[in-house]
Amino acid sequence: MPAPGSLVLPLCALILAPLLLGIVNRTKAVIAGRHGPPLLQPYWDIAKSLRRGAVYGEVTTWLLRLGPVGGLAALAAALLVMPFGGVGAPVSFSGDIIVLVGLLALGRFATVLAALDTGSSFEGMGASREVHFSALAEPALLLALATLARVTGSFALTPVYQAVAIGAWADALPTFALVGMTLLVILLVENTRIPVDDPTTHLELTMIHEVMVLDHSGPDFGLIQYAAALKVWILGALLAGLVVPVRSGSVWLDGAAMLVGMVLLAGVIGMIESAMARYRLVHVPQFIVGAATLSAVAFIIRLV
Amino acid sequence: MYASQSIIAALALPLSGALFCLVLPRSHHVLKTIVGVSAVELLLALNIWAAVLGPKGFVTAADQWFYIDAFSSFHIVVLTLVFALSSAFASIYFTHEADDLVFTTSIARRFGVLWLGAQTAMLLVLMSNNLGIMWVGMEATTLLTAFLISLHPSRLSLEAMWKYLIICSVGIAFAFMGTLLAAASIQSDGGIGADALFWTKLASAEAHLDPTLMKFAFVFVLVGYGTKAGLAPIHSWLPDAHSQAPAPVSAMFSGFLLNTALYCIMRFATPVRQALGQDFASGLLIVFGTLSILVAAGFIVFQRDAKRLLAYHSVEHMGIITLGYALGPLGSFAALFHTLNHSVCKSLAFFAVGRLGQRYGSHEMHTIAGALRADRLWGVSLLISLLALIGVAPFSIFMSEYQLLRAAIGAGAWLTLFLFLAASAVVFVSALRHMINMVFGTASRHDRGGRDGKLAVPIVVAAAGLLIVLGVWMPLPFYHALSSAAAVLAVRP
Amino acid sequence: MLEFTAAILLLAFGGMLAIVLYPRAGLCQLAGQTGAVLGSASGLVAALHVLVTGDAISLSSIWHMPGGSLQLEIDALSAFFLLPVFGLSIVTGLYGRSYFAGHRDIASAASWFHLNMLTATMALVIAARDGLLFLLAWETMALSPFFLVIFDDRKAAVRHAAWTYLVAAHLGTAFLLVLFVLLGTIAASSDFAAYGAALKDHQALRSSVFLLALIGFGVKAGIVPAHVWLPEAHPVAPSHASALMSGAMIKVGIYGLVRVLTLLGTPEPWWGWLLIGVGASSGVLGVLFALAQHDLKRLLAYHSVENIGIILLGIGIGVLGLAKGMPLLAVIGFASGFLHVLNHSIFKGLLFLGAGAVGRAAHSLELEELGGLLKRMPWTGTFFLIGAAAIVGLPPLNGFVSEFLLLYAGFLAVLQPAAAVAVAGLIVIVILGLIGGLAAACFAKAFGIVFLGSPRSAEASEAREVARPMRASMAVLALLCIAIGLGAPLAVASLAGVVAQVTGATVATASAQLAIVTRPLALAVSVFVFLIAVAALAWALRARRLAVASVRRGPVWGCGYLFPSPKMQYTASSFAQPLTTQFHLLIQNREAFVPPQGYFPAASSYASDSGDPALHLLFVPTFRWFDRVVTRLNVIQHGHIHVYILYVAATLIALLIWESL
Amino acid sequence: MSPLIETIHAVGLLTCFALLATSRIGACIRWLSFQGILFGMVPLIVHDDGLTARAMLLAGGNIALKGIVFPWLLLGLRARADFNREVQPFVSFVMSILCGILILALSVWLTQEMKPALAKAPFVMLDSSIFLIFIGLFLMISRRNALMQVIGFLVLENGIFVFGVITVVGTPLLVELGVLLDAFVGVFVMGIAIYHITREFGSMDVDRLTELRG
Repeated sequence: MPAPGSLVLPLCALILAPLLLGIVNRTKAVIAGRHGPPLLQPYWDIAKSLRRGAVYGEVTTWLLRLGPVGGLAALAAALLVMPFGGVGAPVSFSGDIIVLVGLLALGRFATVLAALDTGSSFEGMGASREVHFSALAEPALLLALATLARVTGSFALTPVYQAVAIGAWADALPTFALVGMTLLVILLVENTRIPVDDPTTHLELTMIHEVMVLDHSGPDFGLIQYAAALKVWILGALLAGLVVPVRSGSVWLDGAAMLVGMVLLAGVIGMIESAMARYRLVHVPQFIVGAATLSAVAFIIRLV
Repeated sequence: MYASQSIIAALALPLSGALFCLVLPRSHHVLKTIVGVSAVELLLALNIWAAVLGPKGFVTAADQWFYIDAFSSFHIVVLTLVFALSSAFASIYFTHEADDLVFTTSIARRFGVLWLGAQTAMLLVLMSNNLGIMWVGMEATTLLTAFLISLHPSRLSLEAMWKYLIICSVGIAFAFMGTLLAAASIQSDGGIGADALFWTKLASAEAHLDPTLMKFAFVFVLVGYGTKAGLAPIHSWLPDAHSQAPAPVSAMFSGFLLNTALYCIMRFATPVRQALGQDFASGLLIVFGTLSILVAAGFIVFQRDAKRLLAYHSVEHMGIITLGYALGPLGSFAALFHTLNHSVCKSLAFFAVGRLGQRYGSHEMHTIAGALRADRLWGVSLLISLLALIGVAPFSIFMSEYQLLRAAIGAGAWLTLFLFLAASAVVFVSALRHMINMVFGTASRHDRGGRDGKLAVPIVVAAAGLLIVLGVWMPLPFYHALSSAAAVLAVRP
Repeated sequence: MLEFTAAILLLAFGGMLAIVLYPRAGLCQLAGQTGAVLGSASGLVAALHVLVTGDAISLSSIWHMPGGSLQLEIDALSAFFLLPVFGLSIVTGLYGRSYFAGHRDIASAASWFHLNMLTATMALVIAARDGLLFLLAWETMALSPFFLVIFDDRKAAVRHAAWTYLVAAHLGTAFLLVLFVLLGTIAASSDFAAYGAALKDHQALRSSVFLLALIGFGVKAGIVPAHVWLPEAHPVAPSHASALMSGAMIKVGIYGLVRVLTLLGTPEPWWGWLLIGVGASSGVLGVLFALAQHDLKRLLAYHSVENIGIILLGIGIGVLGLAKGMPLLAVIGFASGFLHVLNHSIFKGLLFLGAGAVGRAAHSLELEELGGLLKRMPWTGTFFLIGAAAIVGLPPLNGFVSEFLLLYAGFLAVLQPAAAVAVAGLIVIVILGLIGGLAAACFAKAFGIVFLGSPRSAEASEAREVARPMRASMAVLALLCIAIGLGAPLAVASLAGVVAQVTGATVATASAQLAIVTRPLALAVSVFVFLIAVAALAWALRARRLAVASVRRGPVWGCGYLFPSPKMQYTASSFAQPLTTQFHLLIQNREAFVPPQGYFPAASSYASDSGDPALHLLFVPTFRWFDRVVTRLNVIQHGHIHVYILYVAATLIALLIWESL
Repeated sequence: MSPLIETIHAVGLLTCFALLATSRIGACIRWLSFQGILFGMVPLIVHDDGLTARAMLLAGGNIALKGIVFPWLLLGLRARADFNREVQPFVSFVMSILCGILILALSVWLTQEMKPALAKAPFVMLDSSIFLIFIGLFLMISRRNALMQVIGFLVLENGIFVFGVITVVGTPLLVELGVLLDAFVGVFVMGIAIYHITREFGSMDVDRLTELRG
C-alpha cells in the first residue's frame, strides 16, 4: 500500500476536479460574450443534487443505484496510479497502464448497465452509443500509451511521464505531438465533449452521456457529476503530463506547472467547444480511428 | 483334431442340407434347417482354423486337392460367421414378409436349396487348391445366387438378376481365361503335370513362371474376378443386385460374396508377384482400389435408396481392402482386419435396413425417418452400423483404417493417402447426413411390425459387440492369426 | 494414478447405470449425477496432487492393438488441463440433475451417459502418451457431444447442428490421423517421447507437423474459419452439456496444440506470427459475430471463439519469445494463455449455466423475448453479471488477470528493440483493447436486454428463480471468478510448473520470472481493494443521505410520451446496430429496415439476422458446388446393361493394350 | 496337320462375320451351333498324340452341348417369343462387319506378345480364340435382344474353350467337365431368366430394363 504522504496528490485531484468543468464553462461563456456561471458552480451543482431526494423508475433494480457508486469508485481508484506530470503516482508498477484502462472500462460498464436498468429506450440509445465509441477509444488509448512506452522505455505511468522532459521532446518531437493529438481526441470522446457530444444540449436524441444518466436523481446524480469531473481530470492529466515537459525534480515546481497546464487545457476545451459544432454521430468513429492512426504513425516512426 | 475330415464335413453338410430342404413340408422348417446348418458350419470352420494355426500352418485333404492355409481359413471363418448371422436373420426376416411377397413353402424350399448351395460353392472356392475348381465354384456361386436375387420375381428384381447374371458370367469367363494363361505359363518350360493348376505349385518358388503370360493372366483374372468383387468401374451390377435382393441375401452378398472374389484375385497375386516383382500387381491393385473408393464416394452423395447406399459402401470398402492388399505386409494385415470388420458391420447394416424397410414399407431413405422411435432395436443397429461404416471410433473399422494409413505412409504412397482421405471425408459427410435423417427425428408412418423373436437381440449384440471389442482391443491369438494370414501373401525369397 | 483410473471407471459406470436404470427416472438421474461428481472429484484429486507435488505420475500397460500401447501419464501440463475438465464436470453434474428434473425419457438418461463419457474421454486424451490411444480417445471424445447436441432431435435445425458438429470434428481428426501416423512412422514407435526424439532428426518435417496440428486441433478449438460448428452445436445441447463442451472440450484442442509444441522443440518465429494472426482474427471476428446474435447461447458460443483467439494470442507471444530467445516474454505469454484457459472455462461455464437457468425459467433464449429477469431471478442474475464482468475482463475479476498478463507480455514485446517483436506486441495490445471494448458492448447488450428493463414476453414476466442446486453450481463458479481475481498473484505463481514444462525452463527459473509479474499484480490487487473500499464508502454516504431524504418511484423519462410499454424498450438488434453496420464488411449482418415515412408514420421496422460469412461465403457454397458436380456422376450408372458390359470389355482391352505397349 | 487347323480357323472367322451380319435370330442360332461343332473338333486334331479317349470325351461333350443342346434350348425360347425375331442391333450390320475387321486386327496384334511364350500352340488358333472372345463381347454389347446376349456369351465361351484346348494340356479332366457343367447350367439359368423376363416385360428387348439407375 502507498505511503500516507503520497495520497496528497489524489486528494488534490478529488478536490480540484470539478473546478476544471467550471473553467470550461466560463471560457465558453466569455467567448460567447456572456458573463457565465461562477467558476465554482459545479461544486454547488454536486452539492445540491447530493442534498436532494431520489426518484427511481418502477422497473429499476439495485444496479441503478450501484452504477454511479461503481463509476465513481473506479475513477477514484484510478487516481492512485495517475502521475501528475513529473509528480509520481502513489502506486506505480509496470503494467499500471493496464490497470488504468481496466478501471476506466469498469466505470463505463457500471454506468452503461445502470442506464439499461431503467428500460427506457433513450437510456438504451445512449448506452449503445457509449459502448460503440468507447470500444474504439479503448484501443486508441492503449495505442497511444504503448507508443509512449516504447519511446520512454518503460510501461509504468510514473516513469513514462517522468521521462517526458524537454530533452525527450527535443528528440521525439513528432512522436509526442502525434500522441498528444490522439490523447486530446480521446479526452474529448471519453468525456463526451463537443465535437463528439454536446453536454448542454436539450435534445435527448442527440445525446450520449447525458441521456444515459437521464433517470438518475439525487445523490446518485451527484456522484455521477462528480465522477464526470474526475474523468476529465484523469484524461486531462494524461495529456497535460505530455505537453507540459517541466521535469525540474522538485515536486512543487512540477506540480505547479502541471496545474497551470490543466487550467490551460480546460480553457482549450472551452475554446474548442465554442469554435466547433457537434459532428454527426456517424462521423465520430472516423474521428476516433483517425486519431488512433496518428499514434500508429508515431509508433512506426519510433520503430527503428 | 480331425481337420481334414472336418473339411469334407464342412463341404458335405450344406450340400446335404440343401437337398434336405427340397423335401421339407413347411417354410419354417427350412429356416430352422439353414440356421442349424450354418451354426454347425461355424463350429467346423473354427475347428479348421485352430488346426491351421497349429505348428504345421496348413491343412490338406483329398491329396492336395483341398489345401487350407491361414489366409483361406481366416476367410472361411468370416464366411461361416456371416452365413450364421444372415441365416439367423433370415429366420426373422422371412417370417415378417409383407403380404404381397408371402414366403410360401415352394419359395422357402428354393431359398433353402440356393442358400446352402451358395454356401457350399463358396466353401469350395475357399478350400480348393486347384485354381480350376476354384473357378468352377465361383461360377457356381454366380448361378446359384442369381435366383436368390429374384426370390420374388418382379420387374425390378428380374432386371437386377439379369444384369448380375450376364455381367458376372462374362467376368467369370475372363477369370477362366486368366486361369488358363496361368497354367500355360507354368508349363511353358517343360514340366506338364496333373497339378498344373495347383496353387501350391504355382506359388512355389521352383515353378519358373513365364512373366509375359503371367502378366496377361493377372489382367484377365483381375478384370474377371474384379467384376464379381465389385471394383469400379466394373461394379455396375452391384448396386442393382444389392438393392433388389431380400435383406439376408444382400447381407450375404456384400458380407461375403465380394470377399470371395477378392480372395481369388489375391490367390493369383502371389505367383504374379513372384514372376513379375511387387510393382506390377500392387500398381494395378492400387489403381482399382483407389478408383473404387473415389467412384463409391461420389455415388454415396446422392443416393436415395438405403440399400443402394449400403451397396456403394460395399464398393468403397472393397476398394479399401484392395488398397490394403497392395501396400505390403502391414497393408495386407489391415486389409484382412478390415475384411472381418466390414463383413460383420455391413451385414448388421443390411439386417437393420431390411427390418426397417419391412416396417416402413420401403427402402427409400426419405420414407425411413425416426427409426430410433419406430423400432429401438433395429434403429440402434442402424445407428451403430452406419457410424462404424463411416469410420467413427471406437468401432473396429476405425482401427483397420488406421492400420491402413500406417501402411500407406510406410509405403510412402502419398497420393493414394490423400485420395483415400479425401474420398472418405466425402463419404463421411454425405453418409452421416443420410444416417441422421433416417435414425433421428419424429418417426414417419410405419406399421408396428411383428415381434422379432428370440434371435434378434443376440444377432445385434454379437455383431455390435464384435465391432466395439475389436475397436478397442485385439486378442493376441486373433492378432497372430491375422499376421500369419498376411504372411501367406508375402512373396517367398 | 489410482485416483485417475477410479475417475474413469466411476464416470463410465455411472453413465451405463443411468442408461440401465432409465425406467426409474429418479434413480437414473441419481446414478448419472453420482458417477459424474464422484468420478470427477477423484480425478481432480489426482490432478491437484500432481500440481502440488510437481512430480508426474504415469501408468503403462500392455495393449493388444498393433501400433499402439497403453501409455498414460499426468505431468504438470496434463494436470493443469485436467482442472477445467474435472472441475467443470463436477459443477455440471451438480447442475444437470435439477436441469433434467421432470425428464423421464431415455434421452436424458442417455445424455447422462454421454456427458460422463465426454468427461472420461477428455481426461484420457489429456493423459494419453501414445499416438493410437490418443487418437482413439480423441475420436470417442468427438462422438459423445454428437449425441448431446442431437438431444432434442425432433427439430430439423438440431439434426443439422449435430451433422455440422460431427463433420467438423471428423474432418479435423483426418489431419490428426496423418499427423500421428506420420510421427509414428518416423519414430517407429507410437510413444510421445519417441516422437520428440524422432523430430530432432527430421527437422524438415517440423513445420508441416506444426501446421497439421494447428489445423487438426484448431478445428476442435474453434479457430476462424473452422469455428462454424460451435454456434450450431452449443445452443441446442442441454445447457450444462454446452458448458462442458465450451468450457472444457475446446480447451482439449488447445492442449493438443501445446502438447505438440512441446514435442517440436525450439519453434520457428513464423509459427508465433501465424498463431498471433489466427488468434487476432478469431478474437475480433468471434466477438463481432457475437455482437450480431440475438440467441443467448449462440452469443455465448461466439464468445468462445473470441476467447480461444485470446488464448492463441498468448501462446503465440510465448512461441515468439521461445523462437527469439526471450525467456521472460515466453514465460509470461504462455502463462497468460494457460491462465485464460482456466478462467474461460470458469466464466464461460458460469454463463452457460446461467443461460440454461434463464431458458428453464423463461422458456426462451431469444433476447428480444426476455427482459427484467434480475428482479425475478436475483441470484441467477447476479451470478450472470459476475460472469459477464469477468469475461469482459473487468477488474477485479479473473478475466482481468489473464488479460493483464497478456497485455503485460505485449508491452514487454513493445519495448524490445527488435522491430518484428515490437510490432507483434503492439498488434496484441491493440487487438486485445478492441476485443475488450467490443466484448463490453456485447455483454452490456446481453445482460441489459435479458436481465434489466421490463419483460418483453409473458413467459419472461412469469419467470421464477431456479432450483437450489443450479444456483449453488453457479455460485461456486462465480466465487472462483472473484477468488482468482483477488488472489491473482497466487494464481499466477502457481502456473510456474506448467509454464516451465512448456518453455523448457526449470521450475525455479519459471517462478522467478513469474515473480516479475506477481509484484505488479499484488499492487494492482491493492488498488482494487481500495476501489472496493471507496465504493463501500460512497454507498454508505448515499444511503445515509437517502435515509433522511425522500425516495419515491415514478415512471422513467419517456420524452413526454405518457403510455410506455415494454415493447418500447431498446432491443438487442438496435443496441448492436451501430457496431454491426460499421463492421458489416466482416460480419455480413443481414438487415431489414423499413424506415418511418411521412408526418404520421405507419408501421416501420428494423430486423437484423446474423449471417456467418464463413458459413455463407465459404462452406455452404463449396458443399453445394460439390454436390452439383458429383451428381453428374449418375450418367455412368444409367441402367443400360449393354453399356455395363462395355465397361467390362473396355477395362479389359485397355489393360491389355496398356501392358502390350 | 496344320492345313486342317487353318481351314477350321478360316471357317470359324467366317462364322463370326456371319453372326455379325445376320438379322434373324434363328439364323444366328444355327450359325452358333455350326460354330460349336466346328470348334468342338479342335481337341481331336490339335495335338500330335491323336485320338485319346480324353480328347474324344472332350470333343464329344462340347459338340453335343454347343452344337445340339444349346441351339435347341435357344430355338425353343425364341419360339416362345415369336412376335419379334430380329436381333435389333444398336450398330448397323455394315458397321458391325467393319468393327469385326478391326477386332480381328486387334486380336492378332494382342496375340503377338503371347506367341513366343506359347511356342507349342498353333498360332492361328490363338488368333481365332482371342477373336472369338472379342466378337462374343461385341455381340453382347451391340444387340438389344436377350437371346443375342446369350449367343454372344456362347461365342465367348467357344473362344475360351479353344484357347484352353490349344494351350493347356495338363488340365485335369475333372476341371474340364466342371467347366462344361457350369456352361450348361449357365445357359439353362439364362434360359429361365429370359423366360421370366419375356413373361414380365412381354419382350426380349433387354434394353428396356433400365429402371434401376443412379
